[in-house]
Amino acid sequence: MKKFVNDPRNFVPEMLTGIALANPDTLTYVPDYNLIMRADAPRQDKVSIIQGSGSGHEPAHVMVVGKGMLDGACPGDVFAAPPMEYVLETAKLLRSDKGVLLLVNNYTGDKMAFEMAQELAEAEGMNVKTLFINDDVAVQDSTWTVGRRGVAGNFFVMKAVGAAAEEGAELDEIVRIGEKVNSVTRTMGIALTPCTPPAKGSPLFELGDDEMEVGVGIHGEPGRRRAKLVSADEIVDELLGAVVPDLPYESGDEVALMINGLGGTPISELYILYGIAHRKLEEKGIKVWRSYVGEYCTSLDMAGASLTLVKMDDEIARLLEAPAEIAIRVF
Amino acid sequence: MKKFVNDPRNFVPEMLTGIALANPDTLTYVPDYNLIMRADAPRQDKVSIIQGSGSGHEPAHVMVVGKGMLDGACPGDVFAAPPMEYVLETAKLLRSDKGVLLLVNNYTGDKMAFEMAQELAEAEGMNVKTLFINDDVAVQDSTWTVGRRGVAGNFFVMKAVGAAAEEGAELDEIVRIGEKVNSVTRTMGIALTPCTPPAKGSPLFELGDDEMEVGVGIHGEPGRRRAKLVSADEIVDELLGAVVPDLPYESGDEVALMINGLGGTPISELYILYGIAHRKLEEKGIKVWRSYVGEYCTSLDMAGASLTLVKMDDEIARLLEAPAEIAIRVF
Amino acid sequence: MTQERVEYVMRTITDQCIENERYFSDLDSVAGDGDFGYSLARGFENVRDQWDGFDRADAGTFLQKVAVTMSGRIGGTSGPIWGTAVLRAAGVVKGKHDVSGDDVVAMLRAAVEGIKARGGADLGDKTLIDALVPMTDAIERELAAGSSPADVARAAATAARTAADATKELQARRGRAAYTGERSIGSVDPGATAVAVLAEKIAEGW
Amino acid sequence: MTQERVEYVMRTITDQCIENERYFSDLDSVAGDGDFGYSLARGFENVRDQWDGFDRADAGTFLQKVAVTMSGRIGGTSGPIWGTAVLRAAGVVKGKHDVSGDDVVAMLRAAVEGIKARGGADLGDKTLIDALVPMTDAIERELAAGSSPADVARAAATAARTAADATKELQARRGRAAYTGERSIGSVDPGATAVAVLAEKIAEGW
Ligand SMILES: Nc1ncnc2c1ncn2[C@@H]1O[C@H](COP(=O)(O)OP(=O)(O)O)[C@@H](O)[C@H]1O
Ligand SMILES: Nc1ncnc2c1ncn2[C@@H]1O[C@H](COP(=O)(O)OP(=O)(O)O)[C@@H](O)[C@H]1O
Ligand SMILES: [Mg+2]
Ligand SMILES: [Mg+2]
Ligand SMILES: [Mg+2]
Ligand SMILES: [Mg+2]
Repeated sequence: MKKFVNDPRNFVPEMLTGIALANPDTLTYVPDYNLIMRADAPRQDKVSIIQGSGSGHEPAHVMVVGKGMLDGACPGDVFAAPPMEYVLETAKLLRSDKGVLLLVNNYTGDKMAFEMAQELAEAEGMNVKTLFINDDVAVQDSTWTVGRRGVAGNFFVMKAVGAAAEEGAELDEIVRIGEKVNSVTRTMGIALTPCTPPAKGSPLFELGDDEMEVGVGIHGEPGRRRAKLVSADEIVDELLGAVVPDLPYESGDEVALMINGLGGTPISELYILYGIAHRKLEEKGIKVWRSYVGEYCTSLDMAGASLTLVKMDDEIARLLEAPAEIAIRVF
Repeated sequence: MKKFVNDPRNFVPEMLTGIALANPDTLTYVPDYNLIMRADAPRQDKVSIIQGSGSGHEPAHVMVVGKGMLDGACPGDVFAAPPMEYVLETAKLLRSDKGVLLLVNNYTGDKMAFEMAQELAEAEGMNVKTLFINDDVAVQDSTWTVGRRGVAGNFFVMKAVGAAAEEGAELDEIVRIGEKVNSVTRTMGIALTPCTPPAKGSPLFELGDDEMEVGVGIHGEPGRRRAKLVSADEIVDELLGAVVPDLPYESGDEVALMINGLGGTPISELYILYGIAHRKLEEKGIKVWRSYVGEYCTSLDMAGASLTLVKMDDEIARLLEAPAEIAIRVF
Repeated sequence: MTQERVEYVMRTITDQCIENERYFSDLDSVAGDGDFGYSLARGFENVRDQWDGFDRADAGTFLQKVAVTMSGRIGGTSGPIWGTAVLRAAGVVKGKHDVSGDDVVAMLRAAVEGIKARGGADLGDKTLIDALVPMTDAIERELAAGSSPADVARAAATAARTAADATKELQARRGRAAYTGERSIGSVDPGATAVAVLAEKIAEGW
Repeated sequence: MTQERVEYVMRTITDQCIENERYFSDLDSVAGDGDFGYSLARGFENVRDQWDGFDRADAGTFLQKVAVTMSGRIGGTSGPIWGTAVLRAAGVVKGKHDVSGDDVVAMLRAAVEGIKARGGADLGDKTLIDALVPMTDAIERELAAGSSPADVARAAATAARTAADATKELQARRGRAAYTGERSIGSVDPGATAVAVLAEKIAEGW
C-alpha cells in the first residue's frame, strides 16, 4: 500500500487533527465524534448545516466546513457512515434556535444513522430536518435499493444551502433550496483504477490494464458496466450520454459544469475532459454558466473522474456565487 | 496507461484549451506558444510576470495565471522546457513599460531557453529580468549541475512577486523580493510511486511495492536514496531532517508550511502529513504562520508529497496574504 | 441457559468479529466496499475493552449495554443494523437471569424484526436476515424435538452455514451490493456469512 | 560534397529522429526524464512537414532554416542544444553550394563549440559532445588519409558508436541525469547514442 499513514485505524483522526492544526482560527475539532466544526458555530441567528457520510471523499466533507458552507462535518471511518451517536452529538453541539439541517448522501448506512439521529434529536426538542442528495445517474432508481447515490453533485447542494443559511434563511426555505438544487443536478463517474482503503491495504477491486469502470460509485461500487479504456473524447461522450438525457438538459439551458477528480487523476487530465465537455455541450446548445474543475468528492486514490451538470436559474446562480471560506484554499 | 487523453501529443494543447474554456472572462489562450495569459495583460502600469517550465506540474504554472499571480505561462511539453521561441514571443506579447520578469525553475533546459529569450528580448529593447528558483534541498549544490532544482517552493516566489507587481512595484524591487523569498524557501519531496508521462505511456521509473524515493525530483529524477517505505511519522522526520537544518530554520522562527501533493496522493494523506509536521515544528520551537495543503507543483500522477518551509518576515507575510484570483479555485 | 451462557455467546461474537476483521472485509470487497470487517472489529473492540465494566444486573441489561457500546463505534450499515438487532434481543430478556430456549427464539425473532424495520430488507434480499431466519427456524425445530443444548447449537450452525452459502445464488436488493445488480450474484453475502461463522464458533465451544 | 548530400544528411537525421522517438525516450528514462525522443521527434516532424518549402539558396541558408524550424518546436535541453549546433554549422557554410571535407570538420567543430557555450558541458560530462568529438576526430583522420567519402562516413559511424557506448562508464555531470550522481553510471547517454544512431544511418545510405 503506497500511502502516507501511520496506524491505518487512526487514518481519519490523524487527518482531522491535520485539518484542525492547519486552520486554528476558523475550525474546531471534537475528536469524540470525528467532528470538524466552525469555530464560531453554533450561531443562533442561522440554521446549522451538517454533513456526515464516510471518509475517503476529501475534500468532501470535512474540508468544506466554513463560512458559507457547512457548520460541521462528522464523518465515519473510510467509506463507512458515521455511527448514529456521532450525528446525534454533532446535532446537539450545533443546536441552533433556527434549526439544524442534516445533509445525507443517499446510502443505506448513512440514511439509517441520520434518521435515527434525527428521531432522537427531535425527541430532545430540537428542530431538525434531513435532506437527501442523490445525483448519481449510474444507478437506476429501484424499489430494492435506497435509490440513487449521492456523489460529487453534493457540492452544489452544500454551497447553495450554506449560502442561504449564511443569509439567515429559515430552515424550511433552506430545505426547499437544497431539494431544488438536488433536483436539477446529475452526475456520472468513471474509474480508471480501483482505490485502496488504508485499513484494507489492497485495491478494493480489480480492473485490467486496458479497462475502465463506467458509472463507478465513490466507494468503488461497480458501475453500469466494465469496458475497454477509450479516448478522452469517447469518455466524455459516454458521460454526457448518461447525464444529459436524464434530467434532461436541453438546448437553451444554462448549466454549471463540474469535472471532479476521484483522487488519483491529475488536474491536467481533468482540464482535458473539461475542454471536451464544454465544447460538446455548446454543440448541443447548452451554455456553460461556470466551470468547476478539481477534486470535490473523491474516492481515496482512485484514478477517475465524474461529470456533473446543474441546471441554472437566477436563484441558484446567486447562491453559488455567494462568498464562502473553507479549509480548502490555494492561498 | 490509465489516463484521460486523446492523442498524447495533444496532451498539453488540449489541457490549455480546457483551462481557457473554463475561464473565458479572465484568461486568453495563444495556441502558437502554449501561452495562457491574463485577458487584461499586458498592463503598462505593472511589471509582467512570466513563468515557463515543462508541463506535468499542474496547477503550476498555467493554472496560477491571474490577478496577483502570473501574467502569463508558456509551458513546454510534459517535463520539457518550452522552446526558446515560446518564451521570446510570450515576453513580446506581455511587453510592458515597467518591464518583464521571467521566473525560471533552475533546470538546464529551462535556463538555456530563458537566457536565450532574455538576450533576444533585450536586443529588441525590452527591459527583461530573469529570476531563478531553486528550493529543492534534495540536490546538493555542485559545479557540475546547474545547481539545485526549483520545485513546489516556486509557489511562494510567484505569489510574492505577483502581489508586488500588482501593487505597482518596479522591476528591480520585484527581483529583490523574489530573490529574498527564494533564499528563505526550502523543499524536499518523496515519491511513493513513479509517474507516467502520457507520450511515454509507461512509468518513468520503477519502485518496489515497499519502496519510496527520498528526495525525488518533480520530473521523476532519482533523489538522495531509495528506501523502504516507512510510516508517515518517520517520513515527516526524514523531510524535516533535510529541510530544517538547511537554511537553517531555528527556534523562534515563524514559517509558512506547505505540504504539496505530487499528483496521485489524496488530500486526506496530505493532511495527515501536515498535522505531524506542524506538531514536530512546534516541538522545535518553530511557529507555523500559515498552512498550505494541497497540490501546488505536481509530477503528473506520481503518488508522493513534498514539504516546503518559508521563513517569514512582515514583508513576505503581507505579500503572501495579498488577494489573488487564479484559475484554480473551489467556487 | 444461564446468564453466563449469554455472556459466553456475546463474548464469542465479540472475539470472532475482531479476529475475522480481514476475512469479513474481503467478503465485502467482492460486491460491497470492503469495510464490513473493519466496522464490526472497531465496534467489538470497544465491547472487549469495556467488557469487565458492563452492568450485569440481568441478561437484558447486559445485552443493552453491549448494544450501545458496540453501535457507538460501528459506522456504515452494520452499526444501526447490529445495534438494533442486539437492542431488540435485549428487550426480550429484560430483567431475566435465566434464558430459556423459547427466549432464545424470541430474541432472534425480535432481532430480525428490528433489522427489517431499520433497513427495509426482507428474506431473499441477500442480507444477514437470510442466515438469521433459517438459523432461528432450526433452533425452534430442535427445541421442539427435545434436542440437547449442544445439539441445538450444532443444528443452528449447520442451518446458518447452509443458508449463508445459498446467498451466493441471490441478487442483492439492499445495501451497497444492490448497486451491482446482477453482478452481485455468485458471491456470498458478507453479513450472512458472518452469522454462519459466529454460529459455528458458538456451537464449537458449547 | 554537393548541397544534395547536405540535404540527404539532414533528411536522414530528420527521419531517424522521428522513427526512433520511443527508443530515444526509453534511453532517457534510465537516468533522465524520458522525453528526449519525444522532444526531438516533435521538432523534426516540423522539419519534415516544411521540408519542401525551405529556402535552398545555399547550404548555409538551408541549414539555418532547418535549425530555426526545428528549435522552434523542441523544448527541454535538446531544443537549445540541437538548435545551436545546427545554427553554428550553418554559419560555416553560409553562401556555399559545395561542402568540402574540411568544411564538414569545421561545421562539426563549430557545432560542438556552440553546444559547449550554450550548456557549459565539456568532454567527459556524459553528453552528446562525447560522441560528436571522437566522431569529428575520426572524420579528420580519414580525410587526411585520403579515404573515400563512404569510408569516411563509415569510420565516423564506428567512432560515434564506440564513443557512445563508452559513455556508459561515465558519471553524468550536466543535464537532468547529473542529479542522479553515481546512479547515472552504467547506462549510456541518450544524446551520445542518438548521435551514433544517426551517424550509422548516414553511413549506411551513403
Ligand atoms: N438494508 C439492509 N438491511 C439489513 N442488512 C443489510 C442491509 N443492507 C446491507 N445489509 C447487510 O450489511 C452487510 C454490509 O455491511 P457494511 O459493510 O457495514 O455496509 P456498508 O459498507 O454498505 O455501509 C451486507 O453484507 C448485508 O448483510
Ligand atoms: N548541458 C548540456 N550540454 C550539452 N548537452 C546536454 C547538456 N545537458 C544534457 N545534454 C544532452 O541532452 C540529453 C537529454 O536531452 P533532453 O531529454 O531533451 O533533456 P531534458 O529532458 O533533461 O531537458 C542528454 O542525453 C545529453 O546528451
Ligand atoms: Mg461502507
Ligand atoms: Mg525534459
Ligand atoms: Mg461495506
Ligand atoms: Mg529528458
